[in-house]
Amino acid sequence: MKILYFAWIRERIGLPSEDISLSKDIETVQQFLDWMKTRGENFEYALEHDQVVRIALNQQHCNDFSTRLDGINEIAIFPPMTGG
Amino acid sequence: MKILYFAWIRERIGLPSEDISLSKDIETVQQFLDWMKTRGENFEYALEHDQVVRIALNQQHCNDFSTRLDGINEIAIFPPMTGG
Amino acid sequence: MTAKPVVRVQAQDFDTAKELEAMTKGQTNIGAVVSFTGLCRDEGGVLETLELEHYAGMATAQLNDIAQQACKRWPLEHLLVIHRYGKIPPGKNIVLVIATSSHRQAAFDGASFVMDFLKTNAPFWKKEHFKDGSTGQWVEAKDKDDKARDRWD
Amino acid sequence: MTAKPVVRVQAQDFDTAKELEAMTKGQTNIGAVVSFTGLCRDEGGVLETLELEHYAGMATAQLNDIAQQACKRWPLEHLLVIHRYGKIPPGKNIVLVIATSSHRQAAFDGASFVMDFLKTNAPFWKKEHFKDGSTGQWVEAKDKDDKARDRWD
Repeated sequence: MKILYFAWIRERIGLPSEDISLSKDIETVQQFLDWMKTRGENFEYALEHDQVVRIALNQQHCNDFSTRLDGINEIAIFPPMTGG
Repeated sequence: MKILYFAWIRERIGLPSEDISLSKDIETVQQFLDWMKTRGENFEYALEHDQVVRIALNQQHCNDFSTRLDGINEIAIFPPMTGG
Repeated sequence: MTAKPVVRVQAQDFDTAKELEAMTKGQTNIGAVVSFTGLCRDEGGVLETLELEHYAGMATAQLNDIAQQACKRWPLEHLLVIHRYGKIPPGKNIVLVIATSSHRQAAFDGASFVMDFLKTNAPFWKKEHFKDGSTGQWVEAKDKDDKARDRWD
Repeated sequence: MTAKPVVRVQAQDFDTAKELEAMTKGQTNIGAVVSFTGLCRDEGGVLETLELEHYAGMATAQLNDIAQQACKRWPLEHLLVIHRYGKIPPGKNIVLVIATSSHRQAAFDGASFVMDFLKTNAPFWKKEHFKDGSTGQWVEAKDKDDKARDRWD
């Protein structure tokens, strides 16, 4: 699984991206985020406020964190967007 | 009083403008229009449909035909505007 | 910030690109620029030219009035309104509105408001001359233009 | 008429005037052209540069998606969306939307819709770098941008 981080979430985690083999126990976006927060202080700090964490699966916005990860090979985590 | 006509009202009347001394009996816009319609077939034809006659007094739209003509020296008569 | 609007009523053509450039060049605190250009359509190829009659003194006064209302309602930095009169062939400019602001919605609303009021309140009348040489037809005012104006009440 | 939108995500600057000209030149059946240009503000003189981070693949896909939605909702002739990334100094362009249509309201609404969705849905993030050399601040998303988007539901 390719994981991408952007903006201050990227800065807090300290990495722009990772390639990770996810455990088969991680079936949904919520389970993925819960596991991410256990990976260290930087991850916990970056993801502490659920309401400002945005997720994209295969470059499509995902608003429902119960969505399953079947068929997904790219997950992006970022704060609310501020373009334009 | 300077009277100006525009668009198809001008064409129907056959004149772009006139200088007229109005009778003192003509005190309001409505009285002015009623008198205008008596001035001949061309005026009657031009002004036959009240709902499409627009009036400006001294270059300001007048939506209330009971408005008095005191202090007015320019009256314009035209159909609904179609600029832009 | 209350913009002092600029209004021009003219026979000659204008250049949207140049007007945009003049309005924004060297400025570093404009967040949003909205331009509206109204062009003469060929109506499927049958139109030879559009003739715009206008009531000269009142046209400028009305456009100034509309532009000033827009500047009171929204925080605009600049507001330009140009309206042409005379004979205009298909593909050529009729009207230009440019509004600049710190805020995108103010720029959109300011320009849109000016166009809606201009359509129903500015003393211009369009007559169509067709390629087959038939006598021009006066364009009829549309109810939807009144509605577009009234939504700002 | 369903326009095929054109979307560009690029580091280099664009020229609103040239893009407008390219879109309308030689056309004789466009009635209305609306352009929106978003520029970098100097925030009262304190801003050195605005840094725009983006999620490359998704940015293009999202802008295409938003532009296609606009083309489905309104009868647009053309729709162009350009969004820059990288470091942008005050007074320089960030984003451009141009919509053309036979109808003025469609052109206004199409461009405004694209901007509202782009603000909240396109994966770009702004970081401010100040002249005093202080570390950049990430710009916070605004509730009013969510509301601006939701009014189109």
